[in-house]
Amino acid sequence: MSETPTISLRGVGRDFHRARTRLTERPPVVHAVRDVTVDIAPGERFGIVGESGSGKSTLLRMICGLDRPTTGEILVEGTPIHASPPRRLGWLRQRLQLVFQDPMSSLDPRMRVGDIVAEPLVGQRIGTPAERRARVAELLERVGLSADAAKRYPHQFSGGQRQRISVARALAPNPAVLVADEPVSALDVSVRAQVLNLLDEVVDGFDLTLVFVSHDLSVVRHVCDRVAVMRQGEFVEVAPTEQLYVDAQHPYTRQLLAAVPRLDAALAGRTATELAARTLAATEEET
Amino acid sequence: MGRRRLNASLVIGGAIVAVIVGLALISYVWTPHPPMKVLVTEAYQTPNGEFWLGTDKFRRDVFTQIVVGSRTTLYVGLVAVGVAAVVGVPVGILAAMSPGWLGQLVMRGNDILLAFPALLLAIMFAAIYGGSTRVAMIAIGIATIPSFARITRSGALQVMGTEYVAAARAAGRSPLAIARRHVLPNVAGLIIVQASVSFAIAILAEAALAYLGLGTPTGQASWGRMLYEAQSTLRAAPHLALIPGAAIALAVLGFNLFGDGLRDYLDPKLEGR
Amino acid sequence: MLVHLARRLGVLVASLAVSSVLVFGFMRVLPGDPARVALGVNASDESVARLRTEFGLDRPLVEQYLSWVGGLLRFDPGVEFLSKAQIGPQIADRLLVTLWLVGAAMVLAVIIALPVGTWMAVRHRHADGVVASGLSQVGVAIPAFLAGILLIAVFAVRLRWVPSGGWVPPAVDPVEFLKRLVLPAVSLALVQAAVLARYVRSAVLDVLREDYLRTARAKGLRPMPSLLRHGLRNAAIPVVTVLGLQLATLLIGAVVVERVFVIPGLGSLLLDSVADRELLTIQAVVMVLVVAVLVINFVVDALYLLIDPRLRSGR
Amino acid sequence: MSTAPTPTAEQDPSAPVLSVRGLSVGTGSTRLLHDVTFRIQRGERVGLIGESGSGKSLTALAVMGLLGEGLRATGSVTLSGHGSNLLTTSERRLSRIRGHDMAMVFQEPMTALNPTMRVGRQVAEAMTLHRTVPAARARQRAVELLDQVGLPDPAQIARSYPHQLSGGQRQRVVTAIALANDPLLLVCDEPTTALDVTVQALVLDLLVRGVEARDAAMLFITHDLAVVASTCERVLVMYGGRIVEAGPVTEVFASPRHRYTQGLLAASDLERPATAVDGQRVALPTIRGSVPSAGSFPDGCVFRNRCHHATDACAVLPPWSPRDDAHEAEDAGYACVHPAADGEEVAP
Amino acid sequence: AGSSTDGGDGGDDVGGDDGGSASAGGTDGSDGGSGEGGSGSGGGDDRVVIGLAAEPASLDFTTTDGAAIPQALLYNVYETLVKVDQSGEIVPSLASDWSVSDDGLTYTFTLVEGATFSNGEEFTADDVVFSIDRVKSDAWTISLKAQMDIVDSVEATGDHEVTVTLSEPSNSWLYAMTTRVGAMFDENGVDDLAESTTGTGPFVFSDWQRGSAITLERNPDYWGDEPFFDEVVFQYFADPTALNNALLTEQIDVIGTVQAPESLTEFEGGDYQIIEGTTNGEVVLSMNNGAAPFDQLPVRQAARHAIDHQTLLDTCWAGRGALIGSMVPPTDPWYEDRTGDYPYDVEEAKRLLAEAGAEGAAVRLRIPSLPYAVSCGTVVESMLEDAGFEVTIDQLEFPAAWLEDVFTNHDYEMSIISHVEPRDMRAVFGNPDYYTQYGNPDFVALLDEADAGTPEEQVTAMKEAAKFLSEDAAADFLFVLPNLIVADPDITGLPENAITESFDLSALARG
Ligand SMILES: Nc1ncnc2c1ncn2[C@@H]1O[C@H](COP(=O)(O)OP(=O)(O)OP(=O)(O)O)[C@@H](O)[C@H]1O
Ligand SMILES: Nc1ncnc2c1ncn2[C@@H]1O[C@H](COP(=O)(O)OP(=O)(O)OP(=O)(O)O)[C@@H](O)[C@H]1O
Ligand SMILES: [Mg+2]
Ligand SMILES: [Mg+2]
Ligand code: NI
Repeated sequence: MSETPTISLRGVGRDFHRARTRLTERPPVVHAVRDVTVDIAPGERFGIVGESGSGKSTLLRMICGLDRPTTGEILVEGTPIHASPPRRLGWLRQRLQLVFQDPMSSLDPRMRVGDIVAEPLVGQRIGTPAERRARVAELLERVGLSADAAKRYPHQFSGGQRQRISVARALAPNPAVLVADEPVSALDVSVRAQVLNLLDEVVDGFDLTLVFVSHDLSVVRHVCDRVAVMRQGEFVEVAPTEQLYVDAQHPYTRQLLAAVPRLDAALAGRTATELAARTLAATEEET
Repeated sequence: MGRRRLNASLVIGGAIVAVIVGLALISYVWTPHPPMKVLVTEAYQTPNGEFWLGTDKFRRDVFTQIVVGSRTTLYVGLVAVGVAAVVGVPVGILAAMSPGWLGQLVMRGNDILLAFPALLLAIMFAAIYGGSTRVAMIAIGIATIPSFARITRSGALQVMGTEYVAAARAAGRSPLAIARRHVLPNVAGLIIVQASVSFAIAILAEAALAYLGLGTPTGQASWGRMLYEAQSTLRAAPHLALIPGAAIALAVLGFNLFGDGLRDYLDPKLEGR
Repeated sequence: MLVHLARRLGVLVASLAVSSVLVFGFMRVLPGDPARVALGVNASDESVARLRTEFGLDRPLVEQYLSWVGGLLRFDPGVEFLSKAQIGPQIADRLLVTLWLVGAAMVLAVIIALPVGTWMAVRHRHADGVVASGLSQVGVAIPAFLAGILLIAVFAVRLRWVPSGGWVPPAVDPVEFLKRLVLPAVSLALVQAAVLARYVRSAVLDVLREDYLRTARAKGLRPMPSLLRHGLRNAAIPVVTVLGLQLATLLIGAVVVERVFVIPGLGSLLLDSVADRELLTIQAVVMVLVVAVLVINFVVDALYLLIDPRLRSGR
Repeated sequence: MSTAPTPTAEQDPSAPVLSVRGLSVGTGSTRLLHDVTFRIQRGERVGLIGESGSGKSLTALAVMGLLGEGLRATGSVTLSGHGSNLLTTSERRLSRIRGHDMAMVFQEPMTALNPTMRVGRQVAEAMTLHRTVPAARARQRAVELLDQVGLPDPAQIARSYPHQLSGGQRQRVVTAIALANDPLLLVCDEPTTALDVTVQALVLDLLVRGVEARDAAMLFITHDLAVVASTCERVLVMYGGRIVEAGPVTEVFASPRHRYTQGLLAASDLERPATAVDGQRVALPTIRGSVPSAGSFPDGCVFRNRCHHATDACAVLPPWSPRDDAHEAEDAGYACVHPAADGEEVAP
Repeated sequence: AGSSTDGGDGGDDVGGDDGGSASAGGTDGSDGGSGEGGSGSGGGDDRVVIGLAAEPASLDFTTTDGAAIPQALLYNVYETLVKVDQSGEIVPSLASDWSVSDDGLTYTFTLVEGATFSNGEEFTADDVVFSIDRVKSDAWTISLKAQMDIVDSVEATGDHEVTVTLSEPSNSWLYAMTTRVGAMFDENGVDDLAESTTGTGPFVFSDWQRGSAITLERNPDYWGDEPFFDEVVFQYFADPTALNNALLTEQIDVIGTVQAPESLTEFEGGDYQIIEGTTNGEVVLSMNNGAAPFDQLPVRQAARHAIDHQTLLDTCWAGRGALIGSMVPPTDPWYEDRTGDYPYDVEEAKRLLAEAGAEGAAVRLRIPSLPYAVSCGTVVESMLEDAGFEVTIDQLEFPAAWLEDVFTNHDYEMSIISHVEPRDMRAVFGNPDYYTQYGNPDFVALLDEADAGTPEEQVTAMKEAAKFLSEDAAADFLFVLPNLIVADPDITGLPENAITESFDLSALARG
């Protein structure tokens, strides 16, 4: 690809220092992310899967400039962001926006929906108040809510609707990149389908680059073109989605795939015991 | 959040607080007798038609004193809580929003201040500036700062951990804007509850100081002072002690109930408790 | 665990140092030259100057501070201006009295508050629980000295069961000691018990909503035993915090009750010293109180470690 | 396995282990469960699925007699061997049954264990309480149990506090507690929702083998259809506080009758290709709207305000229809007036 | 500070904690405590417990101001050559007799024989010389020592005879010898006055529980009449109610000083004896003569007319005490009732104010935090306001804050304080630097005349001076504090009038 990658990670690592637990020992270090290198092309739907604590959220926070890597470089649209102080990242806030996991806690319960959606605009001083109002109304309609939702508070909406509000907020500054951290993990299946459809639609409609994090392999499979499998802070495998699901290279990936209960397989007679046996087998293969 | 139900504590506490505030306000335009005027009639009258709660040794109307004294009570509470909140809340938010040594330092300082209870500070202040209502309430206020700072900090830490704050940062809001738009509104409930409870504590502290002779000086209506003055005639005229005593207890009860009720009202977790 | 304690110990020492500077600095802004107050207004300037020299009040502040702290570390806070009496033994006497009083009150309060608070939590939906809770609110609202005055009026003056006040050291006459301890301890304890019971109630209520209590029930424990076996230790954490705070504030807060019952405690010594401008005594008493509070906080922290295994493995 | 058979637990092998009839649960003002009826046979594993807020946990808690204060249950719950209705049984008797004849595994492994008590004691307590094992041996038996649930170095684990264990390990401990007294009935409320997939696979296996070994009945709650399919033989679909469909897993999931079940299956099917032949992305089928909050479900068919097929007929409570003649109506049936036909696809 | 050298104006002659007067307490006292079990009912006759207000800070009254120490120790532990009896007469004590030369300059004292100090040493003329010289030395630091300045020389003219020569005639010197400056010490007994005592009195110091009680024991070798009680305990109560309760619950036998007269109702009805005597404590509504508005005579006169003294006394001190009208208590030989000088007349007060152009004059009534001042302050404020003053009450902590602001810095317009020093007309008003800022030369001349004259001349001149003071409205004289004692009915010999610094135990008995 000759194009500049939208996001480019070069040997990115992030360490956390835990509190000292023994007087005599040095405080333990957690390598939440280590040596992650990847390029994400414009328009790509890039997925990251991994189990709890594998460092997915930490990586995302660094990509969004909410945290700084201990080592390595992060470039967004060719511009390094890993060393910039927050106040110099205004442009990034406009180019890149976030959708979070928890539809309860990602919206300030004490703000009106209109103000929530307008927040990125206010934060970056985009438009006049009237223009912002118009944009908010437009966005709300776009994500399938009525414009008068702007006057209400988040608790007056259901989980799925709240996730729509989150998406509307993310779209407000007209970003090029949408970063989603487990956006459907907390939702019921019926609503999950609605939100996944919406994401699909806006990524297409707005020509976005999508970085999508989940621990659910089937969701990632449904959404993404390319997937990175993360374990203990590392990318163990990066591959186009279908290839990964059909022909996983890394044993850990195979282990993950083996462990996912699948409806069709279950109906075909695969019991929990078999599922466990396959998982164990994949684990043993790895070690 | 769901629907919120008024609870008994809130209603009863609110009613008591409203009555006290009402009395204080009315006392500015009307009192049954001239406020604090001595020698209006005979001393030590028991409650009667003209002097609803009797008279004291200075031949003052007790009811008038109670009414006017409610101002002192509210005044003490307001200033003490005001001082505590104005300092404690920003300190708490600052401590929560600065993760490094600054936050630690602020909280350690706070802990040290915690080692000076209200009464100790008040005695120390009274030693310097003499006993007066103002000194008492400022001392109480300063001693209350740590509890505000702590509660604000713990609330703010929770808010800072939420995804909407991360979203606001990703949206490019400055720390100040985040503190104002997100943190403060979301810890306001906690602070109001704390204020109500601190109010009650301030009233008690003022009464204790008045009892020690370090509180409100003579010539100003104050329940604590009335109680202090009534002591020497406890057996001859017990109502003179019981009435302000009951007023103090009622006010404290009111603010405590109000704070408790408010906490339940604002906390969805406690729904239906 | 050791790390935690070591860190807390460090904080304690630093806090003590800072507080000592605060207390020292604070006392230097007291109006009224202590030497002149001690000698009377019309004392000659020379004799005032002599006393100032004697007590080192004319030396640089830093030097005064250092010698003061040095004295404190040797448990020798100096002598009084007026009487030239040693301050240390006086404080020790008074502190002992206050400790007896506060200790008895706290023990009484805990004995009352634990069962009552638990009861209020368990029965919080029933009439008796609500009534008890309401009563505890009223208890919280009654100033301790008012309780004391009323108790004296009834039990000392009317019924003549116990003396109205005063203090007899336990070593001198244990019976008289107890007789004189009862009323003040009760009047402090009632209010503290009410406060504590409310915290116990809310801590137990919190615990009652915990999943592990449901697990315990699912194992076949009945509600009360499950609460006792699994709940109380967990509820103890917030309760211990409050106990520590109560103890800390009571050391000085007891002064009101000391006044009502004519008990020569630490708070009374502070009030007297303030009136007499006994600078060194004030400083020493305040410092003792502050040290007590800081040490109590430290002990409370150490208790957390005992109670909550999660804290033992670092944070 | 030291089974201590309670004399009352002698039973007719054909009688269901658990039988729930007309169970309703409500607060003072709102009804949260309506007329829930189902039964579980010995050795049978039954799944209970439904979206959040449909009443799954309430059902489980009502069965266990652990409903929170302020909730009242009516109807009847009987456990084989304990003739009387558990809903009216005294707390004292109930507590002897709980943990002994029926046990429960909860969802949150993080909070389900007492943080201030060593794990071994918590396991041992389950046995000493019911005196199924002498107190002296309980500790050793606890270690054995921890070994059985596949924990490495069980003696070491027994000495740990919960916070020193990972989520999966804790869930195993909770399972060990539940299985300690070889219960007749194991109720699992989303036991693996909080776990990673690999751990989930192992814990599911553990549970299934645990109940199989004891020939116990299991009520398994989840909202993950694939998990039900892997662990259970029969499934109950719940929505709005009612059981809307029941039947063998293979049949219900292959050809759901109730429109809700159908929608659920379709919406969760992420395996279907995301892109159509022309490269256009294909939208997932969805159920419109979202689950109403308790008390705001419509009268009649609870699903009718989200159902594409709803008609006026749905305003009346649909009767329970048997699925086919192969099963008893109670074990396989549905409550819908316009059921889906075999193999019918949902329109997106 | 405005220190002066003429006799008797110490910081201690104002204020509350005078022995025997009912003025102490409030915030300045220490907490009391009952050191030992009560003696009232079953304790036997050998012990009496007396409840008092202010606890001494030390046992050394030569360096420590305040009345609490002499209250307990003077006449009881330390004796003087002459003392004042209950009627105000100077009577023999350690001096069995004395004579004054015609020029009034030489006093010759004949000492009693057989008196010994508690350390066993005999009391001789050398001890008198030592004691008087010591007052004049640096060993004494309190300001009262200035009363001894007038002594030119003191000589032992025999084992039991002492001759004192004054530099000028003074009637007040002999009187001063009845106070603490006349206390007799032993040369070997002054090393640790703060903690121990060596006196010749009927009692010896036995024990001091700080914060609580001082115990005196009978002196077995006392030279005079043996006291009735083996042991006397002074118990200290900062809180007046606690003091009352202690008597009601039989923990003490005597309330030596009733702090709140309105509480006397509790003891009425025959179960207790209530003794109302008098004191030297003139409660003075002092005005700052050196600053506006009270530097103008009409304004001062207006203030005097504005006060309804009887109502005031009834309201704030339960009607106990006596109205005086000038700076002389009824027990002084030159007492005259001057209450008629400025009768209560609000209209006249208003007229006078208007005359001075001072209507609505702003007055800060800066009172010390002492019971009588706080109590009267409220009423005075109200009465002055009725007459057209603009009064703000300002309560100052006593002693420190009040001494600093009012007494030392003269930063006040009005105050209320009881001057408890005996014969203190000169002390309070004879010095323009004193806080009253008065010191009118004509008035001082009258005092000088009195001091130097014969006793008869003294009485006449003092009456003149009191009249002058009253008419010039140097201050308003509210009332003289009563000495209120409540005791078990069988206690006799209580010192009815508190006109000395001592709570004299010599006649105390149970009968
Ligand atoms: N602020 C922090 N301080 C210390 N450790 C941290 C911090 N944030 C994350 N970690 C650690 O870094 C590791 C990765 O955490 P991260 O939240 O990125 O995982 P994740 O993959 O997002 O997990 P999940 O699926 O549970 O959200 C974890 O071990 C976590 O404990
Ligand atoms: N104590 C209670 N008081 C009032 N309503 C309650 C109570 N407990 C549960 N509910 C309501 O009952 C309904 C069913 O709750 P339940 O917990 O059984 O749902 P669930 O199917 O287990 O959902 P989830 O998948 O989220 O666990 C919910 O709407 C819930 O709000
Ligand atoms: Mg994450
Ligand atoms: Mg549930
Ligand atoms: Ni339908």
